[in-house]
Amino acid sequence: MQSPLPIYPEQASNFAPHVDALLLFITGICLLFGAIITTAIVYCFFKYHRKEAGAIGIVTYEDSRLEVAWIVVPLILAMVMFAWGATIYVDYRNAPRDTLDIYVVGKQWMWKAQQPNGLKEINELHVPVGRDVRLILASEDVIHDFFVPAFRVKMDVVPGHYNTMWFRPTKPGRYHFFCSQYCGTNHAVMGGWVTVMEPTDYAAWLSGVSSGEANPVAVGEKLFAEKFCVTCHLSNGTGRAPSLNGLYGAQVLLADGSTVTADDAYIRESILQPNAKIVARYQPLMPNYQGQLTEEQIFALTAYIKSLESQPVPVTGSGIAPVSEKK
Amino acid sequence: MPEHSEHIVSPKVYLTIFLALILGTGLTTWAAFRNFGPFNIVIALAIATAKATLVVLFFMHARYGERRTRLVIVCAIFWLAIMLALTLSDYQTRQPRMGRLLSQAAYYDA
Amino acid sequence: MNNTSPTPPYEPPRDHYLISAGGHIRSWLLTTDHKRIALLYLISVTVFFFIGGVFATMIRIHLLTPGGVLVTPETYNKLFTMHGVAMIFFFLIPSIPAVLGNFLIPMMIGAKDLAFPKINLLSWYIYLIGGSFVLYSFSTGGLDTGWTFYTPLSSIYSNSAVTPAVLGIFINGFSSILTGLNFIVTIHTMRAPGMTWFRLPLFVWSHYATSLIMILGTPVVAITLLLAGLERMFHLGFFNPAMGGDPILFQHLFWFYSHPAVYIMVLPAMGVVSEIIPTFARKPIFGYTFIAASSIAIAVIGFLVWAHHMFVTGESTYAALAFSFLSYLVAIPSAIKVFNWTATLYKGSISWDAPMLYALGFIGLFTIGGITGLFLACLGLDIHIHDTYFVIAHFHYIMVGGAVMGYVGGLHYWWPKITGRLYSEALSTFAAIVLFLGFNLTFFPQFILGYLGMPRRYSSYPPEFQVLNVLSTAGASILALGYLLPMAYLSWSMRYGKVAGPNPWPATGLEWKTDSPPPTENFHVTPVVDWEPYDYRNRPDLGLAAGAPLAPAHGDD
Amino acid sequence: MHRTGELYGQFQTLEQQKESATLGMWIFLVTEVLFFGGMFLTYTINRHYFFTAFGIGSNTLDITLGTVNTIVLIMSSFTMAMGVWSAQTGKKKLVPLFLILTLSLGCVFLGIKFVEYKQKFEHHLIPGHNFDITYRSSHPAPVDDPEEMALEKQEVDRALASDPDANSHAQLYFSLYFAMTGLHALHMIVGAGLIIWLIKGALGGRFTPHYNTPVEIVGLYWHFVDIVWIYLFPLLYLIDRHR
Repeated sequence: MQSPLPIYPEQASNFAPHVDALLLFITGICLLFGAIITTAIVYCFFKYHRKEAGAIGIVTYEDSRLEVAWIVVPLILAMVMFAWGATIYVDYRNAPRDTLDIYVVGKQWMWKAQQPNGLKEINELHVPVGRDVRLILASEDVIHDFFVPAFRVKMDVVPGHYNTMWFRPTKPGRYHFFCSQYCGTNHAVMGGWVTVMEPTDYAAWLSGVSSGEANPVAVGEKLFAEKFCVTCHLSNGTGRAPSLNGLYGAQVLLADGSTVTADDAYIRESILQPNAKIVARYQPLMPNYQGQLTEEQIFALTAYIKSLESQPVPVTGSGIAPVSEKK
Repeated sequence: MPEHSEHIVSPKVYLTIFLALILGTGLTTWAAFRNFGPFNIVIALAIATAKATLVVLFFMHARYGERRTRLVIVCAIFWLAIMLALTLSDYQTRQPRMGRLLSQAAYYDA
Repeated sequence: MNNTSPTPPYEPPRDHYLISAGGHIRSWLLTTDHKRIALLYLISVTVFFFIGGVFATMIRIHLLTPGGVLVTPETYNKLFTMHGVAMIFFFLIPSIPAVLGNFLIPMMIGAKDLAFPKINLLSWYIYLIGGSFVLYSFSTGGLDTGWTFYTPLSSIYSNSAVTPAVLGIFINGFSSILTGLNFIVTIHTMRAPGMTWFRLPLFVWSHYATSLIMILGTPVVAITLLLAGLERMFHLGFFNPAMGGDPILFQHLFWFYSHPAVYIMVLPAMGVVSEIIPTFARKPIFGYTFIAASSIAIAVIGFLVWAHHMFVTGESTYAALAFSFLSYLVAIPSAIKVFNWTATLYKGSISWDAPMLYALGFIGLFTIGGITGLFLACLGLDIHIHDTYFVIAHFHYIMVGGAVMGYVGGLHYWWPKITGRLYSEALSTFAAIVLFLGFNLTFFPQFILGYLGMPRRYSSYPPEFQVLNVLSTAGASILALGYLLPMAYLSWSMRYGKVAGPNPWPATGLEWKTDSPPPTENFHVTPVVDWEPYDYRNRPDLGLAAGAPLAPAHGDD
Repeated sequence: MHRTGELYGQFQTLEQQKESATLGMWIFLVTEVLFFGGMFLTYTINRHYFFTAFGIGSNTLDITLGTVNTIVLIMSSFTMAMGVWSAQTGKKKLVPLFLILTLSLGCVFLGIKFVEYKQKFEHHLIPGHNFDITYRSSHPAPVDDPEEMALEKQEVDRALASDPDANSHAQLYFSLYFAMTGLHALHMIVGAGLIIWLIKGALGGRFTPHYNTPVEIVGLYWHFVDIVWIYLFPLLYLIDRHR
């Protein structure tokens, strides 16, 4: 695939060229400084080699201009490195709108990914080229880390936290992904392949393989009924709990007067810890589902709630923002 | 080495400080049973810090000691502050934790 | 190497610290003499270095092929964990401070001993107790959490002997704290008449800075590991997400110490280099005040950067920006030192003795280690190279290329003082070169491996990484030879080496103004210091060429 | 190193020796500040996350015993200061008296602490498998005021309703409670040992205006332990008391 001794991995995402350019920039500056210091040392080492046993060196006095120069110049260069690195990082930590969201769960010692249509993969991840992909990462046990060298991105997968990462694949192909946070015995084999496909191939792959697979929206809908969510969260907003139509992505007004964006973390929290954020004008009646749902069931419920977005929202008494919360 | 002149604090001062500390203890307990909203913790920590300062300055003679002793105390406070402030800076600005628990408001409004 | 010594044939002292209290084992185990305690430490850290080294060798052999040749993944995980724990907590952190610092600081400032000799001995015993706990953990089930002990892996999921290990490190922490406390008090209150702060050797300054980190950071890691240990023993939930605890908090607390701990390892080595360079260039160090101040600056700023180990944990973007910025700031004082050392060479009278080779090797390797730190502090690059072999290469350049080179160089420099004997010049020069080359061959390929994306702590790897791994292993075998050589010829010299005078190089420090080996009380009369540090021109007592060239008019540029 | 009278061989003068010992103790206290600081940080973050559960946990503590203990410890700090004063001013008979007073107050503190721990044990509030925050209010002892118990049960139920993991989070509170007060008590025990050593010396008339370093530096340590408690008391006992 590559020359026997490549210096950097393939560039297959929007971040890769930037990270590599930054690498070359910093390497260049460091080589320059390294060369200056090495030359100076080697030169002095031979030039001033002691010729007579009793000789002593010639005193050179410290010069504050010189000291200031070699404080200020490296400082300025360091600030350039900092600023350049910061721009990439800020870009990386703030995903664009309208991403293709894929849920990824790490557990000792495998990765489970779930495509938007519910297709599940183990130690494999298929993504379309040219599309902004966001991975929503959760762990079932210890800390893992999802790392794709060809994309130049990684993110820790921390139990108890949702972390997200995003990238835009730019080149079709198959690339390694690794777990790069040490996670126990089989850490080294907790990896797999990212397959970057042309969008049409991706669509074909999704529909081709996914037949027979349960659609997460469908699974979520079933759960929604099984877990009696449906008895309170009436879609017309007349139930004891707010309607969930159009909830995802909206601003929700809470009882304490603050608002919150209904994202994945919010929905998850509202299922597991319903009383953490009470929607304005509703009572805290909903039982908590902590420990009663698996991570994948929560993903399915979330997917279902997201799908409600597209349905027409019946006019209800709800106020400014689509008010919502499951009770 | 600087000439070390030992300062002897009179028992009257010790007694005054002792009474002030008892007063502080009473005050902090009293304040805990009143609702000052978010200021309960502020008041509690302010009183505790005042008490601790009295102990350091008088019982531990920092007020009469050398400059070096004061430098040591400042270092301790400074490094403690670094640890608390920089760690909390991350917590204050990071994304909320999954399943983060109740805010106080949600609890009291319920 | 004795050829520069102007003194007539030297009669070794009849009474010195090695013999005056008798050779009985009790006289060693109950000694409060800082020099003897330093030797006790020398032996014990060497044991841990050897243990850690064996693990390292096994790691490198295992990684010769993609599938691993030697052990199971489980054992491999134990190997790198135990390698890290033994090397970091029981070799690198105590090495220079507890061996060379202990031996030299009282002598360098003209004191009879440290301020608290009994506490000094106590800290060695605490080290032994902590070490025994850790060895117990190694021998009963091993330890497979990584030296960072990240929760909840260490506190809940690991099946290895975590509890004795964290207790051992907790206990050992107090050894480090007491050593640091002893040094700071000693430097404040025990200086000889005339030994002002700005006449202190830079070795003492760097140990002062190191001690600051020891007393301010170590208690935090002690309590953190204690809490993690309690969590494991009693199923508490401080850092366990299943019970509401937060694993990220553990990382904050852990790195609050463990990042500055890197400076505990490298600052003393910088002190060693700051002594060696002026001695073997025979001129005052360039920028004394800047080097002294930069040690303190490293100790202080070093405490403000820890969360750069957490850029990809989901840390807040704002905090990440602040920590990245501060990480760049801490690079500056290190750069100041490198520039000043280099400038010291200019117009010196440079000898090619082994300590000088080690010191120059240190500068080269430390510079590479330091500048690769700039890559890791860079937020955009760190999301790619974090937790890869790039990190491994970087910190080995700092810790092995820096701290260990400094330690071995310092041992060579002060060996005549410690033992009163000289070692083979040819062998020591050879060993220095072997170490330098072996080191680079071992660790340079790992930078490339890391950028190619090989994650750290992998017992097996995809085949495309094999070539570089084989190179690294080849280098490691050379490196191992490079460490065995000095162990051999230094031990040999203790008995058969040529007798060294009190000041064989000659050097300007106070420690060279007494016998080699020194008497128990260090000096027969309390010395009075009336010269500036590293001044060769006004020191007729050194016996160097009377008509030594004076600075010409253009010399003071 | 030889010792001449009270002067150890490595020092030139008693002044230098005292200066070193005092500085050494202060630096040791700095490490103690950071040591407890790590726990305070853990406390702060968890209290922020789990305020309700921490409030419930805190309210199960006996405020009377806590307040009394605070006063006892402050009193012992006062007697310790007086002990140092007696040594400095050469009141040889008062030194052991004040030291014994300090020791006794320290023991009273530890005794009360033991009573509190015992109560927690009986109420199933020791972290572990048997931890149960509801146990106390659902198993009232005959001596308990039924009204108060009913109120407490109501509080616990309310907390559980709003935070389903309140039991687990209250357990976190008690883990911190035992870790912090336990380490504090350990420091007290060490301090008591040091004071016993001082009393031995003081009875032999060892401490004079000329030489009283040990009394002074043990005093520093004792006052520091007092300061830790000054913070522990409001942080552990006084969370959310005003409902």
